[in-house]
This record gives sequence, structure tokens and C-alpha cells, in this order.
Amino acid sequence: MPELYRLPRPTDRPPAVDPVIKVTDVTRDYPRPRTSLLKRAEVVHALRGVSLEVQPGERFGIVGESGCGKSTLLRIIAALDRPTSGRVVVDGTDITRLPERRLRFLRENLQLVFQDPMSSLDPRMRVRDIIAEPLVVQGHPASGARVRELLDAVGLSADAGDRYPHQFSGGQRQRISIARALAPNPKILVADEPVSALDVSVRAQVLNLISDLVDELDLTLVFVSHDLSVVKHVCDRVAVMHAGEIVETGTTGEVYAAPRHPYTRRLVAAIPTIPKALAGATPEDLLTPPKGAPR
Amino acid sequence: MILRLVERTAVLLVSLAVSSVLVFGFLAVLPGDPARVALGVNASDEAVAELRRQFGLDRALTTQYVDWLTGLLHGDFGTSYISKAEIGPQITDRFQVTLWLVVTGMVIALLVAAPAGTVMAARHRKLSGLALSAFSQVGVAVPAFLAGILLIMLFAVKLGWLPANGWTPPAEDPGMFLRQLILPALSLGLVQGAVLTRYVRSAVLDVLREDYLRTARAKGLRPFPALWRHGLRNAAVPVVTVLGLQLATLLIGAVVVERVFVIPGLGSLLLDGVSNRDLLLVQDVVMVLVVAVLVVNFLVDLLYVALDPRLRVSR
Amino acid sequence: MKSYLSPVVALLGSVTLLAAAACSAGSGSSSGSSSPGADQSLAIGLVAEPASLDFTTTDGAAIPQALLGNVYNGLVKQDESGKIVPDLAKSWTISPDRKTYVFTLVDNAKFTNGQPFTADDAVFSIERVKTAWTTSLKSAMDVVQTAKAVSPTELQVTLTKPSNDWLFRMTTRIGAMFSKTGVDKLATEPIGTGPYKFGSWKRGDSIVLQRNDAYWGTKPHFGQVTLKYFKDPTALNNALLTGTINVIGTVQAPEALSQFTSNDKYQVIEGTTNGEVLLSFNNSRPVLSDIRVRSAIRAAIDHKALVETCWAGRGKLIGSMVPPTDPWYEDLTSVTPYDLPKAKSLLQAAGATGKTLRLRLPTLPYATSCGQVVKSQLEQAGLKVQIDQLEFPAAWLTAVLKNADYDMSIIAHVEPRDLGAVFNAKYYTRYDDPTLQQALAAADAGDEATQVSEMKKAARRLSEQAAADWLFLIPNLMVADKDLKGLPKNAITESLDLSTLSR
Amino acid sequence: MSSQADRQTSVPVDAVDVVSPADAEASEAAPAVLTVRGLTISVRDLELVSDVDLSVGPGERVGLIGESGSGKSLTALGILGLLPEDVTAAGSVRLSGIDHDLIGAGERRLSRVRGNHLAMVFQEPMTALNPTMRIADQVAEAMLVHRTQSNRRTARAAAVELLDRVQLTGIARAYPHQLSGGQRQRVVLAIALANDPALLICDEPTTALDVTVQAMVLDLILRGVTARDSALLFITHDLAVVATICQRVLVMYGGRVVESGPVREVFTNPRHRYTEGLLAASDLEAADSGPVGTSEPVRRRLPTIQGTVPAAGHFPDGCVFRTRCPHATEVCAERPPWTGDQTRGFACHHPAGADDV
Amino acid sequence: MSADLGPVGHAVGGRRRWNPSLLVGGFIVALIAVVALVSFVWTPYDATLVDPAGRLASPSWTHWLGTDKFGRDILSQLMVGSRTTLFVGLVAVGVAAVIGVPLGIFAAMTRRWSSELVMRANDLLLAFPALLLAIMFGAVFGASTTTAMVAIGIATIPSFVRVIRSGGMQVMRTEYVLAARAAGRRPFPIAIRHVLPNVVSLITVQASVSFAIAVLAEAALSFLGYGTPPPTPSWGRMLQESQEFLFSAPRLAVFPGLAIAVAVLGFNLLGDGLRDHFDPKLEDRR
Repeated sequence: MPELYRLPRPTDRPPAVDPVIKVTDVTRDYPRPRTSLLKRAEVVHALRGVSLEVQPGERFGIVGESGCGKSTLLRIIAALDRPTSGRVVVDGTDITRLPERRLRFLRENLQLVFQDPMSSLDPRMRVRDIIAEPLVVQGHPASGARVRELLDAVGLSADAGDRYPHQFSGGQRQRISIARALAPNPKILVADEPVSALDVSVRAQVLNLISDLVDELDLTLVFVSHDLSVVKHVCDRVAVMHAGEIVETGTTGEVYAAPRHPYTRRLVAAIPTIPKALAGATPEDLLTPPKGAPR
Repeated sequence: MILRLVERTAVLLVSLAVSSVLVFGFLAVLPGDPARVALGVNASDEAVAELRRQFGLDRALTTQYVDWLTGLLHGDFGTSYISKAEIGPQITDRFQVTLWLVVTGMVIALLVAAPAGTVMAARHRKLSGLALSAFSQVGVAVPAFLAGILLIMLFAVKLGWLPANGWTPPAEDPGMFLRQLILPALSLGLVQGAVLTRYVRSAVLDVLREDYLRTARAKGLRPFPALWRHGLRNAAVPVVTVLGLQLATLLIGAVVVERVFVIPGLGSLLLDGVSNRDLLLVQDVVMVLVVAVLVVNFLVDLLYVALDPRLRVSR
Repeated sequence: MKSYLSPVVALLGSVTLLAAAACSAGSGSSSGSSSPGADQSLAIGLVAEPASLDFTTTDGAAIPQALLGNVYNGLVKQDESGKIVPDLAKSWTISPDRKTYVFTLVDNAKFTNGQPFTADDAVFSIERVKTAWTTSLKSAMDVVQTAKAVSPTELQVTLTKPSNDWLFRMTTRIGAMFSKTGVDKLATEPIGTGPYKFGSWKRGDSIVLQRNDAYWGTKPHFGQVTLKYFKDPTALNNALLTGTINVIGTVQAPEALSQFTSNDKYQVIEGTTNGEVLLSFNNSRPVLSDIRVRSAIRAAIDHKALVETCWAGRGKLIGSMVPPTDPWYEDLTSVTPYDLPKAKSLLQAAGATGKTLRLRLPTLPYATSCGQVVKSQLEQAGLKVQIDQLEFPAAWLTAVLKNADYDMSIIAHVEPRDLGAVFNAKYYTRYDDPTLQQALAAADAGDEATQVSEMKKAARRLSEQAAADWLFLIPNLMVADKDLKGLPKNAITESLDLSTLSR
Repeated sequence: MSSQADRQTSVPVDAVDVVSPADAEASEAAPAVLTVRGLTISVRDLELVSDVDLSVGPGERVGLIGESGSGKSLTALGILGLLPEDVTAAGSVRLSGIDHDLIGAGERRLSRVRGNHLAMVFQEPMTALNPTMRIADQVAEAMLVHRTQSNRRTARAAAVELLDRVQLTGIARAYPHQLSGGQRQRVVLAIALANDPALLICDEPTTALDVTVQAMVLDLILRGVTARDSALLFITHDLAVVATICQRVLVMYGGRVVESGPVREVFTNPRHRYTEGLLAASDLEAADSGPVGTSEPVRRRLPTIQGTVPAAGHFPDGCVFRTRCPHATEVCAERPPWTGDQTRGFACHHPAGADDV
Repeated sequence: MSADLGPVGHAVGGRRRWNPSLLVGGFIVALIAVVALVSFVWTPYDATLVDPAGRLASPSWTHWLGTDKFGRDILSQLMVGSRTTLFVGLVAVGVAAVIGVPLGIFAAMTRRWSSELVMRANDLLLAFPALLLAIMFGAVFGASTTTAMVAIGIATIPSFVRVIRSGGMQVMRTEYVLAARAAGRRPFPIAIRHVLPNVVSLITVQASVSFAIAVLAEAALSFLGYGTPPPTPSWGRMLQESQEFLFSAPRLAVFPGLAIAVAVLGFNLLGDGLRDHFDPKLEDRR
């Protein structure tokens, strides 16, 4: 793992234990198209009063199945969407009502890695321009050296910068995404299903890379996934989301070993694993969560 | 469903209102004074002013607009400045003529395009598909009036099978009506058919790539029945869009074929109106055309719902 | 002021005149079979469709073409040689001071609404021109002081001053006789005394005329005549080729004539018209006010080549504003013959070489064609010509005719005897010439011999002054079924007389 | 590894799951439902699947695992004769009870087999159903096509019953867009099972589904094939799913079968280096065995296979895995021979376990 | 940990083949462009020179394609006419693209009523087909190539807006746009840097197809007398002028008719070819 040179930061992280992300009672409603003249337009409650705190340096996982609201939550944290109500405080600043021009600190400190390696990179841009984009936008000098450094950090050769995204495999693209996210030297890395579209053999590489970078750069990681085993592997703490709500929070080990909420139990039980299977678990077993109260 | 209908209707009504203002406004700036054209250039200014008063052209534009629109809503298209004849019946007659022509043309186009486009798509890598494809490309490239002239030369002048031109209303002489309809409808239909073929081809190609067609094949349906039972209705949606647009464009686009075949349609009425500066007539014809197009679009919209159940209820 | 014909009418008529198929054959020369084919019908292909059926309020030559002589009669009419002959008036006398006319009317004429035609109707019609007509043509009647019915068959008209032109104008639509009780719906239901009555009008397609079985004169051969209108010359030809029509009233695509001349199913008739195709000059423009430039332009144009190129060589070359059918016609083509070196030197002398002239053409086939030849020939002489097209009628009328915003234009003036109307200071030619005006005034007031000699003087003056260039006289070109009889050779009146046609 | 060894001794819940060597031999002896020999699939001059042999015995559940580009889906489409245009198959595919080879058979003969003796469930439930046709009609059609139901009415009744069987009640008149992904996949399953096929091929049937829904669909697939005594060919990239549902497994990489054998054997004692690497990389549990809450970085590192999966058709000659294999030597430039027999074997010059032994 | 680069050409769009439509269409269009350029410096004869003596000549060594009724050389006219054809297409497509593309991108990027308004206005514009607009414009501004083509251009706007909007919406749904927003890019730079480059292929295809439509429309308008006025050589007008010679000299119609058909064919083929070239759906899938 090559050393990653860190840009000097004007203010370093405060030593206090204030959460770096604090989400308080956030809801997000989407109006549905009206279906009837008489009834009022239905509202989809994507988020119903979500609260959570992420401590500095923490690896925080959000797990849930499709449609549970995890992507909406993530967008709201990244100020790419606005909550209907509630507050999101990032690094001590309430971002929920800030106009875009005052979000610069957030854009520098919080960066995203997305799921789809096909759609996350602009096919018409060279890799070096893709990686340099956040720097250019934020007015940093986008030197070739910095791009090479970032490429090196994610394990790509320097000549990769001259190529276009389609010339890379899915895993390599995900590395490029990560390099882009790291470009402005963020404090917080938000990863939205970063390995869901990858082959198993490549998934391991990317998970290792993220893990290494988080350690090395002292990042706060928010890791969103539908796959509890992956979250458990990467994160310290996890929030389980279901139908727009957080149903359970805890350390990953606890949640996995002794889920308390019925949904979490169902979720944990449904995950097929090789050891379970070799122990004779059938699909029917996956459907039946262990009975009884949590230990 | 009902909501969609209401919503679409509202959009239609607003569109109609806006376009009426546009049409009126545009023609208000038309240079050339209808009164002067009617009277001749050496006519005295008093005579012109008197005629303008008779036509009501001396009133404020808003009054003229409101009167015009009120008239239209009551089915009163007014009286032509030039011919002094009621405009309404003329438009009704001409519109029927154009409608016969265009609808027959589109039916021919569809009869050509649906099978040809499907075969082209299903065999798009095979010789027969490529040959049809090339044929349709040539068809698209021929101006409709040229096709008309060629058809006349061959079937009317050289072979003498059909009349070269003219129009007889169906009620008057159905046989003659049909004989006179064939060539103009063909020249519209073949060219539009060639255009439509290309859309059918691409719609069917898209459907052929759909997973559900593979599901159908996996059920044991052979390629053609699978396409017939599962592909056609789905391919129809984009084709219906194009069909609607073509129908709309042809209402005025048929004017060229009308000219070649000496058919008294709406388009030629418009051209006459323009060259005579028969302002009210032009205004009415343009408005009728615009209404027709908007209504066609509206119907196409409803047709989508019939074709695609996904549009019937919002999830 | 003199009551010259409205030139506008002439211009509007130009398209239609090309369609004028027949002219009166005179009351005496009854032709064709006297036993009318009861159910025979005829279809004639024409080009310009009337905008309305009321020529008292709407300009354009298509209306009189269809109705005058067929639905309406006048007191007098013109025969094919240009002579004024009786129609509803059996005879007439002119007082020595040439101011009072007494007409003796036929006694058996009836309107198609059943009313008999009397001198009262004639008075009504003449006075109505002054009161109810709105087209500028009405000024032809200004010279009339009084009109009164002496008896039911005797009409007396008194003029304010002698005018040869007035009687001539009475052969045109101005002289049409209306029923006192039948003028309510002129635009849609014309009522007259003619051999045909108005049948129906399918707008954009055709007008049908039915034989008037109560006609006072010789009843026409055909029971029904359909006038079918074709905008496209080729469609018109195809219609005859495929038997949809029996006559092409005017050939608009003379190049296509070969397909008929080579086919013995058809007869081709070629004669003359009143349609002088003018390369008109705006005489008030600095460059064109110089006679050297105007003469140079006339000399630079090879008229023979021009008519060959743009009207298939059909059309007579004339050197002034008089067609061969007028009594004062003279061949003036030799006044300024084609002479390119002379044209160049004239332009040099006038300092006009390299100057740009705007040739504003109406969107009419002959103008478009001839314009391109004129441009090419003038440019060989050293002028620059910039062509633009104006939509006919509306745009061209406004820009060229009304506002005289042009240097040169090309248009056929189809009114009969329109020399004085076209060339004066107020008209779009902006031709201000006292010498010409004097000759014209003398011609109008004098007796017949004076009229002829003065008009000859006027025509020569115009040609020598190069007030315009006369490109050619539009021919009367008709094609018809071989067996159709009674088609006129020349087309010099406003009407298309259908009464003489027979099989 | 030790924990797995412990678990091996635990008593299996479902007897069907226990595959003793004797059972495997028995199923080999019985005539196989599906026999694929030397299946090679290529697009123009590019070979995407090379020389695949595979057989599925009656009632047997066989898994085909591989990552993207391994050719596993093409293999399924090749068996079904539904390859995209320009893609051609060679070799032999025989189905018991069908007197002709499926490769090279005409559409008419193939269509009699498809959906009848041989049915398939595809990966993407959202697009696999015709959006303009009611659910029950789509299920009923499968039976009408093969005349297993004589008329529309009985077919529809049968369809409703089939839908009940996959726990979809009261949705017969619905359109696909009104259903969730899991529901749609169950409809597809109902269609596939409509004519009691001898062999059901599932191509990544649960990949697009949530894990709780996946459990249900897997359960229904298993019940469906067991009830009909159908054989199952289950294609996926998810090792755990294969382990849960299949008795035997074939591992594909680069268009070739690199290893095959009973699930337990392959997953506990992989021989091919690819299988070995794959198992290691996917076993998040094993890498996670440290005490809870420790933030020791080592804990989070997974064993990986180096490099990336090459594009289809761009795998190296010889051993397809040699460019990523840490054990590769010069000899790997030659194609490794198949070691072992039909039901248990591998193709590797430097097999795992050889050193251990 | 290391990850070497995989072979180039892994994913979709790695390499694109030249398809026959693209080649043939491109060749025809290039040919027309070259002929138009050559006509500026050289034509066999002056295309507007009237030569009554040499009228209606049959094809020969002196006049390869013969002469028309004015004695003008047909080959020269065709060559100069190609300029009109290109002019027609450029003006029409130019107007449509310059207005339609920004509107389409705007409609794709804004989600509220402003986008809705653009689309409604767009639908309304659809109610004014090209020919209708051209006739109305011709009546008001005078018939000329330019007014006709501006009218056709305006009538073509809706198709641009629709295509660009749907393409733009796809781009807006991608995660790279989300990433750019997360990096702090404002809407306008996103439109320029991300949306526009990714809809260029759609613009090219649409432009090519619209070009063909414009050429046909010019021919139709010339036939009606609302097209290119004389003496500017134009294929549409040549065709219209040739009508009276259909029996005596059909070649007068054949040559411009062929020229129009070939040009339209060329632009259509080019459009088809570009579409196939850009369309990932047609890429071979495993």
C-alpha cells in the first residue's frame, strides 16, 4: 500500500467527541402523481424520523433492503437532497437549510463513492480529468502529480489517467471512483453500495482498499449496503433500516450475532453462507428466524 | 385513468387557447391589406376604409380576437373578405377531402410498414431484411410529389388505368371517388409507409431485445408467434407516436400531393387564402389545422393508455 | 380626368387571361349545330379560379371570364376582330357632338329569375356602377352624365364629354346588365340574361354552368359546361390526356405542347391575345430616367431568343403597347432591334455600365422564366441584375404596383386598349410624357379616323422613348378534343364565350 | 477451517441434501436428464465457452458457478437454443426422452422442448414479463402452447393454482408492473414449472432480489423441483446460494469448467487454484474471526485474487487462470488436462491440496 | 495489494466498427460537400448563363448532362445547387439545434414547472408542422430559401428538444452527475461538462436525420413556389421547372430528382449509421 501524501488542512479535526454527522428526526416525503381527482395526492414517506450519529473516525454501516430509504438518507447527508423535516449537522454545521453556495465546506469534506461502476464515471472524460474534477471545482491546483499520486494510492498505474473509463473493468472503475472521492482530501467518505456490482474476486480487493485508505487517511466512513455480511466485515457500528426507519443500531458484531428487532432477525437469518449451508441449512431455514428473545 | 383524461383535456384546452392567440397574433402582422387586395391598388382610400369597416378590420385587435374566438366556439367561422362566402362550409368540405386522403394514405402506409418493418427487424442481419431496408431507404428519399408525378405518368398517362387527377365526393359517385383516390393515396402512403417502416423496424428491434420475448421463447413459442403475441402491442407504443405525428404533419403536408392531383383539400384552401390575403380564411384554416393536430395528439395519448397498462394506474 | 381602365384589373387578370379561351363570335355569326345536344356536357380546364362571383366588388379577371357573355350580357360586345357589335342592344346611334348615345334593346330577353329585361334594368345597371361598385374599374362610368329609359326598349345615355373609350368599355364587365331584383347575392348566385345560368361552384375545383333554356338568342349546344381549375400546368395537361377535360383553356406549359401536336386526338389552336408581356421600367429611377439606358436595355434583349426560351417560341413580337387586333396596330419591332454592341456603347455613354438594377418578379410562370433570360442578356451588355420574387398577387401588388419600389419588373398587361392606363406619371411605370397624353386625349375625343392616327402616334412615341420593353405578346394557346368546333383563334375580350362551342 | 470441519459432523436436516459417494455413483448410473458434451459457444472468431461437458441426473440439483465473463449464462442459453444472433454453439446437448440433439435442431423441434421438458428462469424479474399482458394469461400461455391444457378456461384455472403454489394469490388479473421484483420472479417460476419440466434451468434467479426475498424464492424453487422430481441446473455467482440449494457444483472460469464435484467436497477441499481463491475471497466470516469491536486493521483484510476478470473471449491460452494465479508457472501455458472423473475433477497443473497431502 | 490494468476494450464501447450505413452515408454527404466547395471555384459552365442557342441539349461531351430550357448546363446547376442543399440543411438544423439543444438540456435538468412549461410549449409547437410554418412565414416575410428554412428549423425544434431531453435525463440520473454535484459543481458547468458531451451523439444523429427532412421540405416548398427563388440554382426548383418536359426531355427531371434522392439517402444513412455506431444496445453482448 503506497503512502498517500495528505494536503495540509486548515483546521484539523476537533479533539472533542462531537459527532461528525448528526441526523436528527429526518423525514423525507415524495409526492406521488395524483391518481384520483377526489383524493389528495398520495405521499411516499421515504424517511420517517431517522436519527443517527456518526463519531469521528468511526466506520458506520447502514444496511437495508431495496426501497428502505438508505439511499435517500445518504443523499440528504451529502446535501444532494433536502429533508422534509429534521436536521442534519455535519462537522458542526447545520446543512439542512444552507444554500448550495454555502456548502463548500461539505463538498470538500464529504465525498461519495457509488455503486454502479458503469454509470459513476463520465464516459466522455479522461480518467485524469475525472479524478481532478473535484479539485478543479473547488479551486485547488489540479496538478498531474496529485492525480498520479491518487492513482497510485488506489493501485492504478500512472498511465491510466490518459484513458477513458470504458477501457477499465468494473473493479478498476471503482478504484477510479475512490480516487476521485479522495481528491479533495475529505474527512468523510460515504460509500453507497460500492461493491454490490463487483465480482467476488474483485470485491475483496476493493473492500481491502477502502479499509486500508480509511485507516491510513484517518477517514470517517459511512458505508451503505444491502449486504449485512459486507457491512459487518467493514464497519464498527451499523444501523438497520426498514421502511424508512432505523429499526436497530449497534455494533456490527452484536447486531449480527444477536439481532433484537424482528426485521433484523429475519434479515440475518436469510443470509446464506457456506458454513450454514454445509451445516445443512435449507432455504426453508433461511426463511425462519431463530425463535425466542435475544440473548 | 379518469385523472389522466381530465389532465390531458386540461392541457388540450390550454394549448388550444394559447395557439389561438398565436395564430391570431401571427396573422395580425401579415403584411398586405385584405381590403386593398379586394379592391385593387388604385382604389380610393375612402373605399378601402369603408371596406375595412365592413370587415371589422378597423376595430381594436382584442375585440377582433374575442369576436373571432366567440364565433369559432359557436361554429361560426365568419365570412371571407374576398369571396364573401361563408368560411365554415368550405372548411368542412375541404377538411373531409383532406381527411379521406390522409387517412387512406396512412392506412396504406401502415399496411406497408407493419409487415415490412417487422420482417426488416426480424431479419436485420439477413439478405431479405437488408434488401427491404435498402428499399425503404430509397422510399424515404423520394419526395411525395415526385412519387405522385411518376404514378400519374405510369398509371394514368401511359397505361390509362386510372384518372390522372380530380376529386369526386364519395356520396356523389363512389366508383369514381375510389378510382380518383387510389393514386394520391398511394403516393402519400408509399412514401409515408417507407418512413414508418423505419420506425416499425426500430421498435420491433427494441422489442426483440426485450427479456420478456426471451421468456416467451423459453415457454416454447416459436420466434414469430412470440413476436406476434408479445412483441406487437409493445412495439405499437412508439409506432403510434410516430403515426400520430405523421397524421398531424400530413394534414398540411398533403397539400403537395393535393396540388399534383388537383384535389380541393384544406392545404390548397390555405395557399389560396394566403395568396389572396384572405386573412380570416387563413386564420380559420390554420386554427382548424392546429386544433386537428392537438386533438390527434390527445387521442394518441389516450391510445397509449389502451396499449400500455402501466399508464392506467399510477403505482 | 380621363376614364382609363384600371390597370390593376389588367394585372390581376394577367394570370387569368392566359386562361381566356374564347371570345365572342358576334351575334350574327351563329356557329355550331342549331339542335342543341340536350345532355352533352363539356369540361374546360382553366388556371385561375375566381375568388368570388361578384365582379362589382371583387377584382380579378377570372370572374368575367366565367360569367360575362355566359351568364351576363352587355348592351354591346366585341367580336373576334375587335369590332364592337350588338348584344342586348340591337342597334345604337351617336349624336353629332358624340355625347349622346341611344340604344334600341331586344324585347325578348329575360333574366334567369324570371324578370324581363327592360331599359329600366339597363339604367339601373349603369347607375349601379357609380353607386354600388367598389372596384376601381367603376371610374370608367364617371364620364356618364345621365342614363334614362325612353321606353322599355329604348335607352338614352348622355356623356359629359365625347369618349370613344366609353362605348368600348361597355363591352367589358362594366357593361354587364343586372336585374333590378337580382343583385342581392351577386357573390354566390349571379343572375343574368345570358345563354347559361349559374349552376354550382365547388370551391377549389370547378364551376358548373347550365344551359339557360329561356335564353333569348341562339341556344348553346352544350347542356352543361364545367369550368375546372388547375393550379398546376402539368396537371392540366394530364387532365386532357386522360379525358377528364375536353379543352385546355390556356396552355401554361407551352413546352409540353408537343405531346398534343403529335397526337391526332387533339387540335391545337394558336392565336393572339391582349396580353403584352412587359419588361416594365420605373422611369423615375435615376438610372432608368435616362433614355439611353432604357434604349440600351431594349437593344440588349434578343427578343426572338427570349420568346424561344421562355415561351417555347410561341408568342408574337411587338414593339409597342398595341396588339395586332387593335385597329391602330403597327409592327414597331424595328424601332430598337437587337444590337448588343450598340447596347454596350449606349450604357457606356450613359455611364451606367456595371450599375445594378433590381428586377422584381411576380410569382408567375412567364415572369419567372423570362426574368432569368432578361437577367442573363442584360448582364452580357454590362448591367448587373438582381432578381427577387414577390408573391403574386398580394406582395407584388403592394411592392411594385402600389409603392413603385422596383427598377424593373415583368408582367403581362392583359386589359384591352391599356396603353394610356399603363404609361402615365401616376402609375407604377412613372412615365411622365405630355406628348403622349396629348395624343391620347385627341384619340379619345375624335372620330374613328382621328382615333386611329393619334393612337398610332402614341404607340410610336412610346416605343421610341423606350418607356418599357415589350418582350412579346402572349399567344392564345388552346388544346381541345379534335371534334370540338367553335373555338376562337384569338382571345381579346374579358369573357370566355361558351355559347359558340359545339361538337 | 476447523469450524467447518466440526459442522460436517452435524446431522443434516434434509436427507436429500446428503450426497454420499454412493449416491453420486448411483445418479451417474441412471440415464442423465441432461447430457452436454463438448459445448463450444463462439461469436464470430471469438470462443466464449470452450468444450464444456456437463450432465444432470434425474432429480439432481447441480450448480454452475462463475464470475462475470465465465460463460455460465451463455452455457444455459446454449442448452436452451436461445443464443443471441451471431452467437453460435457447437457440440452436443441431449435431453432424456428427446430423440434428437438440441444443438442444430430447428426452431420447430426446439420449441416443442422448451417450456415443456426444459424450462428456464432468468435473472432479471423486472423485464422478464410482458408488461401489456395479465399475469394469469402469461402463465396460462405456457400450458396452451404445449396443449397441456385444452382450452383457455382450464388453462387459466390451472394458472391460478400454480400461482397459489408460489404463494401468489389474487393477483391473476394484475399486470406485471403492479408486482414487486420477488413476486414477478415467482410468476416466472410458475411459468417455468407449468408443464412439470424434466429439467429446470435457473440463471441467477435471485441476484436482483433482496436477501429476504431471495430466501423465499430459493425455497419455492427447491419445493417446485422436489415436488415434480425435476432436475435443476442452478447458475449463480453466489457460492453460498449454490451451497444452500445444490448437491453438485461446477466451477466455470474463462468459458471453461475448471472444477466440479459434490458441493461439500469442492467447498471444503477445492483443488483448482481459482476455486480456492474464490472461496477465500468470498469468505467474509473467516476473515472476521477476531474479537468483536477490535479495530485491528489486519482483521479487515481479505485474501484476494490478484488482477481482474478479463473480458469475455480475452482469457489467456493454456490455463485460463494463469494470469491471475500466484502458482502459475511456464507449464500453465499449456492447457491443463482434466483430472478426475465426470462428477469430481479439476483442470489445474498445480492443484491445491497437492502440497498439503 | 496491486491491481494491474486489464486488457483494453473490456467493456461496452471499447471498439466500434464502421458499419456500412455510416460509410455509404458519410461518403455521399462528403461528396456533396466536396462538390459544393468545388463549385465555388470551378463549374463546367456558369450555372446561370442563359444560352438560347444551346437549349435542351442532350447529354454530350460538351454538356455531360445536357442543358435545360434556358440552355444552362445541368451539371453546373447541380453542382451549384448542392450549395443550396447544404445551406438549406445547415440553416434548418442550425436553428433547430441552437434552440432545441439548450432547451432540451434545460428541460432535462430542471424538474419543476419550468421544465413542464418547456415541454408543453414544445408540444404546442408540434401543432405547427414545417410546411404550415413555412407557408405562414413565406406570407409574412416573403418566400425565400432562408425564411423557408428558418420555418423548417423552428418546426424541427420539438424533435431536438424531445430527444435531447430524454438523453439528458438519462445523463442526469447517472452517478457521475451525482458525484459532480457532490464535488460542488453547479448546474451550468454540469450541463456543459457532463450533459452536453454525453448527448452529442444524439445531437449528431438527430441533426443528420433533420438534414434529410429539410432537403425534402425544400423540394416540396419549391414545388409549391415557396422555396428557393430563381435564379439561384436549387435541386427542388430544377425539378419543378422540369415538369413541362416530362414527356419531351425526362432527363431534366431525372437528374435533380436523383440528386435529391441521393442526398436524402445519404443523410438518412449517415443518421442510421451514427445511431448504430453510438447505440450501446447494438453492441454485441455476451
